[in-house]
Amino acid sequence: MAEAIAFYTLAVLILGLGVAVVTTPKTVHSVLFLVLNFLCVAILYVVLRAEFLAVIQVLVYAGGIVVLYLFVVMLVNLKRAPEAHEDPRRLARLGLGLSGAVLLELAGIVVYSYGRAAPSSAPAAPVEGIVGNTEELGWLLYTDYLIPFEVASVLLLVAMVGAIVLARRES
Amino acid sequence: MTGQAAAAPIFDTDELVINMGPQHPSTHGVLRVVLRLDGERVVDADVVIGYIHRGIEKLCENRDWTQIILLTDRMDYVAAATNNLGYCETVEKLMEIEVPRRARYIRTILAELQRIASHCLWLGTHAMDIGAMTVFLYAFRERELILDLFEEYCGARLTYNSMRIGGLPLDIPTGWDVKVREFCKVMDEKVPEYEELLTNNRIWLERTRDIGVISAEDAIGLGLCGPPLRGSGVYRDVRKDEPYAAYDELEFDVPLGTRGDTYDRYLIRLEEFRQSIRLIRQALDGLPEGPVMGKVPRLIKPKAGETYHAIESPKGELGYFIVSDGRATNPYRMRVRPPSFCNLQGLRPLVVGHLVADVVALIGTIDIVLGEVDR
Amino acid sequence: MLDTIVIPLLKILVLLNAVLVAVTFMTLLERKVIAWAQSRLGPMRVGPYGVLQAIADPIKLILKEDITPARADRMLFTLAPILSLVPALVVFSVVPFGGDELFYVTDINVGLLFIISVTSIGVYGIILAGWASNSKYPLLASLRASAQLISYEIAVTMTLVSVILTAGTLSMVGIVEAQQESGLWFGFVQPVAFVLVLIGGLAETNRAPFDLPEAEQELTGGFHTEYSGMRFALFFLAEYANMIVITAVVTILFWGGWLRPFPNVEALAFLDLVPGWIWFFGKMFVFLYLFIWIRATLPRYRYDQLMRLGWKVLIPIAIANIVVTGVFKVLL
Amino acid sequence: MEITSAHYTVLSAALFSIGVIGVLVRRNVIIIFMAIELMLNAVNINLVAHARYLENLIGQVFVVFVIAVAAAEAAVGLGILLAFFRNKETVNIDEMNIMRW
Repeated sequence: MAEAIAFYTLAVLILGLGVAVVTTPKTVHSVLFLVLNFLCVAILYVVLRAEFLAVIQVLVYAGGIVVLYLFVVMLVNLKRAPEAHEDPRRLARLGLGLSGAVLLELAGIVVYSYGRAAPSSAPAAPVEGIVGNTEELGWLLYTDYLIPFEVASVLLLVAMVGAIVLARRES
Repeated sequence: MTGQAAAAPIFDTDELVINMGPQHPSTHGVLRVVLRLDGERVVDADVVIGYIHRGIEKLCENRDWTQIILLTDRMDYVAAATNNLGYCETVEKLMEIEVPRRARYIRTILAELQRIASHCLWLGTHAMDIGAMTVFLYAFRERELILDLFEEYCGARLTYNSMRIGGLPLDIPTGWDVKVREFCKVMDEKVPEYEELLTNNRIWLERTRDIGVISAEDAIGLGLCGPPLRGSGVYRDVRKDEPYAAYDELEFDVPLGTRGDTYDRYLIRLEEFRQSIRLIRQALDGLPEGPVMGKVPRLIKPKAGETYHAIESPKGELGYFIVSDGRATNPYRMRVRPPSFCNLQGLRPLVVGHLVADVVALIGTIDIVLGEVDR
Repeated sequence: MLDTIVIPLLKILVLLNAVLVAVTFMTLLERKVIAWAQSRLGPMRVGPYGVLQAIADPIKLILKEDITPARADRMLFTLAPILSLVPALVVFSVVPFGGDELFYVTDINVGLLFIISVTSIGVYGIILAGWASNSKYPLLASLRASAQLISYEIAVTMTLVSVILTAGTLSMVGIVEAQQESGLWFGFVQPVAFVLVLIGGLAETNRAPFDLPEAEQELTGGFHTEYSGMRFALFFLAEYANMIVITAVVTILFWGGWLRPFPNVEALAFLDLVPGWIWFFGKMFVFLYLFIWIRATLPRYRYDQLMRLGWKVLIPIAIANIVVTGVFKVLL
Repeated sequence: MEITSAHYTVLSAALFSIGVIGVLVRRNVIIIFMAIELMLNAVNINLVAHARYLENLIGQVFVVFVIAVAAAEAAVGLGILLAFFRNKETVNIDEMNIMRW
């Protein structure tokens, strides 16, 4: 029961804020809604017993990535919003149609799979002596998924260097 | 001068025009600086003055020679005594009045006390601009002692009207010299206290070292005077070059800077504290007996002519140019060469290429008083 | 029902009020300590020795007119102070003020990470305040704030990793218990980390000498230039609440929380007569005093120097500290 | 009333569609980036939900990777955006056609 209340409240909030993100005319407001959306998603993770991910979600997404967005919004001080001037090549209706198609497709999959037994996957054997979500996750990351983990770190390094190179002005 | 303007910004965004002042906590009055910023870096600065122009020079043309002393109080209002001194000496020069030796000694003591008071105010506000707020209150604590001394001497704490053409209105009160000596002793202890808080402070060093560097040639070219000029290593002090009052009979050193940055100017003013104390002590030791007022005609009415006379005010060379037509009991024309105004010329070349935070430090380091800039 | 809803709610109520009262008296403490450092008396008029000043100030702020600039973004302008205060209050839910369950609202197994991540949200209040004011000084301040908070958050988080390595847990209660087991406060085991967290904490709470986002002398008050009345007060509540959080975290991580000095030395057992929460608040008070003392003493850093200190000094030292800690952890 | 993994899947799908709408309809690049973040989050919700219902932590491991990739994407994307804005003073996606032949 408690989970149902939590789920429906959060679902409404997440979807509502998501709609607000893509419809608000002011970019700064969009960013703000995005933060709130991410916070709600983080709470949803807590409901799903993924506390570590919830915290990471807040720390990395809300505390880091979105601040970056806000920073850029402030630097890119627009005199005219892109939506304000009509572009002849603008295909908003086609875009809406395509989005609707995606939604329909996803809905179809959900309806189709509803009620069917989930493919039985072997639950990961709990490692002896390790308790708590965080430690298990860390254990997995540093054993079975060590190489992807390292690749991800290299990716981040590349991204960092790339961002600096891109943003710097050649003098 | 604007060679530093091409400092490369990181992001290419619109230049931001910021209006610093006339209401701003650290423009020391009503100075207005219009800054063009690239990020936080100053690309260009426009210094706008005139917000407390009261027309003192014009007013002087309609006042008695003696009444003008009151007006000079209101130019550099944190150093009224040196303003009085410069004006009185100029008129004395114009009228060829001999000032008694005792009066000259007391004038020197007053001028040096005033220099300490003015530097206290400078040190406090300069440190405050850079964020060290305790120094502000420490420096004002000592300035208060000087104001008390002045109050005892002439009854006023800010606008002293403490000198007269031909000498002084009053001899020093009984026991005043002892109190001045006591103050010197206090100051001996307090200057190291300021130094302890700032001189070797890493943050202070980083905020002032190599900030607002100005070469000796540029400093002369801009017409800077006083500590900003000496900070660039130029030996120029009116007290030494063209001695007035009792300075030719007293010993003191003129501190010089080497790099011409904000830190050097800070060190110079701190050294001037010590030199001023030294001067006051010597003057008190050698204080001669005698009258404090020379032979001055009842009606002060200089014969036709003009003269220029300069003194070293706490902020630099304070000069008075006075024209008398010999007929009226007021000057025909009076013009002041205010050190703050001339030093303010240096602000634009100093700030270009620096960050916003440095702008307030640089306004502080040239030590301006807007009452004197605008007059 | 009682255990899951009523008692936690009561705890939250008590905690919130305690924090807010503590914050108002923090302002008084700060004014008094700085005044003494500057050979002044500080507030003396309201109540004996001015102690009621802490109550007079909020009353004044509530009664003041609440101005919204005509061209401000109304929604964000109102939201910004709230966004900066709420995270500062939320983190208190995982701060244990004592070992007994009575002294904390909850002890989650990612407590430390929770504190780091929630405090990182507080930056939105400052950024949005600067943006919503639609004024240049606040905008500059909020750009400064966002850059500063992100940089120092990285340094602090990296430093905390070495503490987590030493303690072997992320739970705040667990970290103190680990110190009890080892018999040594982590301040002695991780002195470098302690200094880094202290510096980073100063920077993250916008305290002098890192108070650039509100630098009064440069940016005329920074992000809260356009604020007045209670909204202005909310920013200050947030700042002081953050200060208390940082001191509490430092106390827990490095100075044994509610433990007495040398918790395993039997000869000092008489110190246990002093309750744990007194130890805790005593230690916190020392650090709060330190924060105020630093503010009274040091000049302010410049923006670029601040960034250089964060990226080129603190972060490398933090990484080196992790490596050294890791090596020791493996060897011992 | 029990919440099943299907509930989470529906939520995820809806959020994903909102993201798709944002990308396809809006012309402001910053908003498009944000819509992409929404889509990534929709995927994350799905992964975490199924990790829970299948009692398998691998889903959560993937979320960590998705977040890492999102961070990298945001950094590079916003870097490109700044570089572009510097040259053309616009964030309109329709005007970003200099790579088109």
